[in-house]
Amino acid sequence: MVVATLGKALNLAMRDAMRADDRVVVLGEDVGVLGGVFRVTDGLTDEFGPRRVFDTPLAESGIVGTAIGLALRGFRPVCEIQFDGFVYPAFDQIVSQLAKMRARSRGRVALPLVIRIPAGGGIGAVEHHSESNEAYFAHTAGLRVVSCSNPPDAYRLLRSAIESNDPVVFFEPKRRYWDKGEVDLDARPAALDRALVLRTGRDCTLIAHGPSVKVALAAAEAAHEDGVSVGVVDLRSLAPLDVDTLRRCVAQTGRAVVVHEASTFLGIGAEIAAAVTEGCFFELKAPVLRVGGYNLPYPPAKVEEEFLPGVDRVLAAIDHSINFGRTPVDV
Amino acid sequence: MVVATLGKALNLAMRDAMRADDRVVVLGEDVGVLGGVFRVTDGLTDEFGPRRVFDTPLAESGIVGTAIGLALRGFRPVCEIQFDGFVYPAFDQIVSQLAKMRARSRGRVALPLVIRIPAGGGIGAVEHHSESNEAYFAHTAGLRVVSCSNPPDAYRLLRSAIESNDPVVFFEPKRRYWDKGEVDLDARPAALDRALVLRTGRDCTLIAHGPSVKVALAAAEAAHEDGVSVGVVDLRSLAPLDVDTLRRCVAQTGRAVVVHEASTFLGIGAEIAAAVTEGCFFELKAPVLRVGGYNLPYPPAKVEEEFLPGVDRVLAAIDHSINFGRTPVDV
Amino acid sequence: MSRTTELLAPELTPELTPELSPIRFIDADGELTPAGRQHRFDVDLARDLYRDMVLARALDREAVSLQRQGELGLWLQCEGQEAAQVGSVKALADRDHIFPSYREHAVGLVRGLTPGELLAQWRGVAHAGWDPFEHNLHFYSLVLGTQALHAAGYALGCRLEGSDVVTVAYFGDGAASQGDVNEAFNWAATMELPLLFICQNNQWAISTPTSKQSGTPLHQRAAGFGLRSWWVDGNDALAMHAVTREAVESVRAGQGPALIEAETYRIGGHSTSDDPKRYRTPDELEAWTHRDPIRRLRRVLERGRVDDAWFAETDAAAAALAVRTREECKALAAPDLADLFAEVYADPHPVERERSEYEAFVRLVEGER
Amino acid sequence: MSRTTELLAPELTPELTPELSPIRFIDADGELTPAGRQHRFDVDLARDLYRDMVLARALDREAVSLQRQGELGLWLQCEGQEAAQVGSVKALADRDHIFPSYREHAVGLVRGLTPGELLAQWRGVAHAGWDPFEHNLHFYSLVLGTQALHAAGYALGCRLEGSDVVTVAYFGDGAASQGDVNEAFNWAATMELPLLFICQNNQWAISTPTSKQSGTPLHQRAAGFGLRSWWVDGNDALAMHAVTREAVESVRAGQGPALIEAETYRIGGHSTSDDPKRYRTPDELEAWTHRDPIRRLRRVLERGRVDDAWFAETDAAAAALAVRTREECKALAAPDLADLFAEVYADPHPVERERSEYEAFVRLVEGER
Ligand SMILES: Cc1ncc(C[n+]2csc(CCOP(=O)(O)OP(=O)(O)O)c2C)c(N)n1
Ligand SMILES: Cc1ncc(C[n+]2csc(CCOP(=O)(O)OP(=O)(O)O)c2C)c(N)n1
Ligand SMILES: [Mg+2]
Ligand SMILES: [Mg+2]
Repeated sequence: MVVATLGKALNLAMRDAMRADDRVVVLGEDVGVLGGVFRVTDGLTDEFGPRRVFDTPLAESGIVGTAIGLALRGFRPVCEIQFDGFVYPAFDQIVSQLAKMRARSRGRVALPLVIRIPAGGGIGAVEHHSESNEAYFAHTAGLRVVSCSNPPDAYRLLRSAIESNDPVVFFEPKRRYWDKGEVDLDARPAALDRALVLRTGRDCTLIAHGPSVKVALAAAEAAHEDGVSVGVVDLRSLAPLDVDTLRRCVAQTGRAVVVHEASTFLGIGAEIAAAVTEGCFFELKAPVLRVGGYNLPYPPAKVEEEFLPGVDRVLAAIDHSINFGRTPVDV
Repeated sequence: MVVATLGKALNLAMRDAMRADDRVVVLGEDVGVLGGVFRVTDGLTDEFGPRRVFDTPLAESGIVGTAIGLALRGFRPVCEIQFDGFVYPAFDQIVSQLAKMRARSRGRVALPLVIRIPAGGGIGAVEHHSESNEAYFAHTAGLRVVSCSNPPDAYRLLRSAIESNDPVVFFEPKRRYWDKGEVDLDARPAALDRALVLRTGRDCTLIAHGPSVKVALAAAEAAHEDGVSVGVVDLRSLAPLDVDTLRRCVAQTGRAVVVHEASTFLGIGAEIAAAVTEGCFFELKAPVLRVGGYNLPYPPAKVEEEFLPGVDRVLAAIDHSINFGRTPVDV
Repeated sequence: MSRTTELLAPELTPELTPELSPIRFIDADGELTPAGRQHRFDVDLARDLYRDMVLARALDREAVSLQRQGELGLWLQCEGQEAAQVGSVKALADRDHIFPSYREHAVGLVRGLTPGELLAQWRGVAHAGWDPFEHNLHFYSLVLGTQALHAAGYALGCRLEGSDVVTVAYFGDGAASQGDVNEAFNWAATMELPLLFICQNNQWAISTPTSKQSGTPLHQRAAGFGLRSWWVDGNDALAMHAVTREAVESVRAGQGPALIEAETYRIGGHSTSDDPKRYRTPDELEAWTHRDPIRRLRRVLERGRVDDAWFAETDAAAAALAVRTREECKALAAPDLADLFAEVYADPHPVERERSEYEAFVRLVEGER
Repeated sequence: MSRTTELLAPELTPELTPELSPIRFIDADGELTPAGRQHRFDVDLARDLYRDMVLARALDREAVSLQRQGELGLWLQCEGQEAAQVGSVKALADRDHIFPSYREHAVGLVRGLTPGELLAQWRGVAHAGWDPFEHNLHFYSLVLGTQALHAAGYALGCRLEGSDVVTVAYFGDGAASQGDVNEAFNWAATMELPLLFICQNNQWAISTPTSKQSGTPLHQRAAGFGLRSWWVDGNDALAMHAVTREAVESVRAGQGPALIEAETYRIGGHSTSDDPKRYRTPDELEAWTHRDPIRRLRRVLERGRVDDAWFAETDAAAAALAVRTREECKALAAPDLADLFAEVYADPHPVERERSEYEAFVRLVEGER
């Protein structure tokens, strides 16, 4: 047990994975001496040297494309994409090559490769540094998409992602990097396809991932004080979705609100709403509601707080769900 | 009125748009002398010359990136991406630049640019030539996404897309290129955000786009023969979605099945299911069901017919919807 | 500005190789050039090269007729490029790992692929026909240029291991315009990777001529990136082999990454769906047909007193391969979609549940019939 | 192979400019070099260049302190690169259209941007601070290298129109590794676009030195693509100006696209969030501080008998700009999110309905307070 920030927990996960398996290598822009712009790879060069932790030329397609080649040679590369908004140059390598290689080979070839992406908003950054682009990857068959929300889970999920024989796109909630928590370095690896019920409730179920989990928990607490019992599920895996757990929880409450920072239109909440409704049609007392970023490009930092789903918007949605069909509240 | 194939209708739309506005230029791989691998740009070089219709180096990021520059200079570029599976190298230019430029400029800069993509399967092609990747673009704020299903509509929608001052990703159902129909060259431009009700029904509403519209119509016809009255809506615009029309139709039938070739997980059907359920919660007699490609990378051609949503699978889904909650049919 | 023009003339102008012509050992009439004579002529090697080229052409032509007869969905011919492919691949060590594009059928044949493995994806029964590790030959990459970066990563892996394997990436004149290929050039040069790039410049990217594809010959661009670059007559199997041997061994010796630009020509259409008459002249085709790599090498062999019996035997082997190609093609059966659900992920994944849904649906439909 | 080595030596090896050094007019001590003397020395031009560099530095330093005081979210300093920027932009015609990267504050200042326009996006009140058509200066592009292709397209548009506008793209040594930049090189060379690339090689891409970024100097790579390439001391305003003038006019004259590689240095951190001590030595910083572009040009002016009064006046103007920068910065107010809904699409779009939802929600929350 160590107390660590989420960023440090990820750092420890890479350190321990590299100690456990010398085929694990870390590459990306400025991941070496600098330790990454968020210092998540800090110290890895000192311990493992420049042959296992290296700075690359400034080219994301190159990072993922060469990582695929490294994986074909038997390595287990962990790539860092410096910011969410800079993963798109690698999109072709991710969607056409990384995701499809195993199916293309009819199971002959495995690509154990992790792409770490510091994602989401809330840190007052300039354009392209606050994107929540998980849906693009979750829609892509062949990839696993993971999103961590707290230090102990970040450690376990990244360890599991690196141990997985499938390619994993691993989202890190950059505005939670500095959140502290107790991390159990001996915890057994987390399943990569299981959601976690963080709080049970009777009246409504909040479903969130990554940076929005904290918001959901705060909203549940606030609702509790108003006498409304709200559960919270941390998705952790965005692809595949743990539909069984989601349906089980929603079947109990009859109401669900999905919370994420990405725009709601075709955001992960759309799939959750569709899948949960299919499984809980008769139990639902209101449609699954979605609270997310508005359907705009991410706005300038000074208005991001209004743009991002906050506790008030989540509470309003819970309200809307509970009163659905009665008073016409517009959210 | 002329009788033309869908491919020819698109060709006429570009011809007429270029006649109407000399800022319209066509660029892409092999769009010049060859007329494109599907001959959709056939003859344009003869009429408009190599300065307005030109072959580019083999680089999709280059095609979209330079088209953005052309649009900034006041041109109205129409780019051809040779096949759906080859648009990904341009993804960064499309998502980070094309989609965001107007919002970035707070409305000062318009990018009237069309990206034509021959998409979908069913032609027995090799890998990467049968993708249905509309969801990636539909999830991206700042883009309009259009999908045409028949010759007259193809003509009107492409004319409208070229006339729009917004960037439009225009999907062409490649396996329908050879379908014939009556094309009215004087028809007024189609609205880019309206779905079209092709058939009204009492028992269930089929919602489809592009190549799947024909499948939906055939299924509706077959159901009709079994005494089931099924309506069909052609989405035409995938972003934005014409939610009003969809909700109106589904409110009448109480049942909906969405059909598309893309994998269902986070496919456009997920958003439709979520949005329609939100608007028709009390009218729905069954959850909105989705029939699409399985959640696999597109399979080898010899099994694509099993992979693609066909009439039988749509009929089974209609059945499932009508009997929902009664007999447990598994689809 | 005149006063200063001279002073401020650009350091560098594109004219890097003014009037040079590609390295050539056999001239158009099948005579050895001075360079060819200077280079030890090895008749056994020449025979091997000739034989593999003839076999490759037989397979290629049979595949075309199989496509015409509906046995293949598509075929991309390599006719005319046999010297560029056979000459280069035979100069590599078996352990050298190759990342081809999608037209390297002769490379695959030399590396021991069966006709069935080569045809599978073109028949639509698979996306990739062979095991990439069995022959140190990766699958074809249909998304142009992507394999150049895979090769860079593989080469990096070899270097990290201290292995002496050289990684080889094949690509075309069109693919060279993709960002990925240029990123790979830069990574190779910057990291000094044990990587050899082989570009078959067959003059066309579908209907787009190299004049619309690049501003300079690729070997010049590559040198600018820091790759040692060779320019070779790609229709000359002896020159291709000698230069590739030289290049690959220098890479193995740690002299850094290299590139070979092979000037060749695609005699057929881009694919069986293409009609090259729409964009190129009969004269051009005619001119290149004269430089046919097989005919040129045959002349050399004839002068080298290889007898007719040997040629006859070679043609017989080619005819036999054609027959075998047809048989193996027809034997290629479609997979069962149901099996694919378990082949997308290595670790357990709920998509496998869709398999039972699919199978239930199949039973349902068959039940109705 | 030995017999053949000579024969088969690569046509081209990376050593294109063996021992050349960049074009330089002012040496480290502020003496004019032979080249500098040979080139007509224009004291008025030198004064203008000096003044703009001093103004740019004043704005840059004020922005840093504004960031330290929480008035800006982030700032990317251009200190040390003033000569590369001012020297080049002042050699362009006003109608020449510029696509900058994100550190070209001196370029923006010369093109007439107000401090407020320059600071807006760094304060977080906008993504782009100015109208790109007003000053023929596109916004900053934060996604590295993307602007190189926009510039290629814009240049193509100018050529299609028969306009004599030259398009100029600025980018850094790191961005040069992106596929987009290399694709732009190739498009420019292949289509002979009226396009001038200016790379400020400031030796670092955040913590990554050029040695890990490219295998050869960029001006060599660019020449390989077919761009006429110049290599200049980017801390020498006179040389930057003369070379850029030469290059841009030759492009305008139809001699084809060109590239200038300016050797310079980022004196500050990559950004106000960066700690350069983690990756570079004090000695290196020290050495480059000696080549400070402002000090070097000042020496030349002093020798050119520019009097103290003029320098004092210039410093006063700089101080005034700093004050104005602070004022305009603080006056920059956040937009209303509600207004953004109508600015995403040119044609009517349902997202505008979300505006009312948003406003309803704001009222709801405010109502509760
Ligand atoms: C990224 C990408 N864009 C477009 C295509 C479509 N396409 C297939 S082959 C081809 C031409 C390739 O030319 P070249 O690289 O010279 O190889 P060749 O066919 O001449 O062997 C094109 C444009 C593709 N396969 N991949
Ligand atoms: C596509 C992309 N990848 C990564 C980044 C993150 N990033 C911002 S600046 C920078 C270094 C750029 O170096 P260089 O091009 O030399 O410009 P300089 O900062 O030195 O002016 C990086 C990696 C980015 N902005 N865009
Ligand atoms: Mg070619
Ligand atoms: Mg730099």
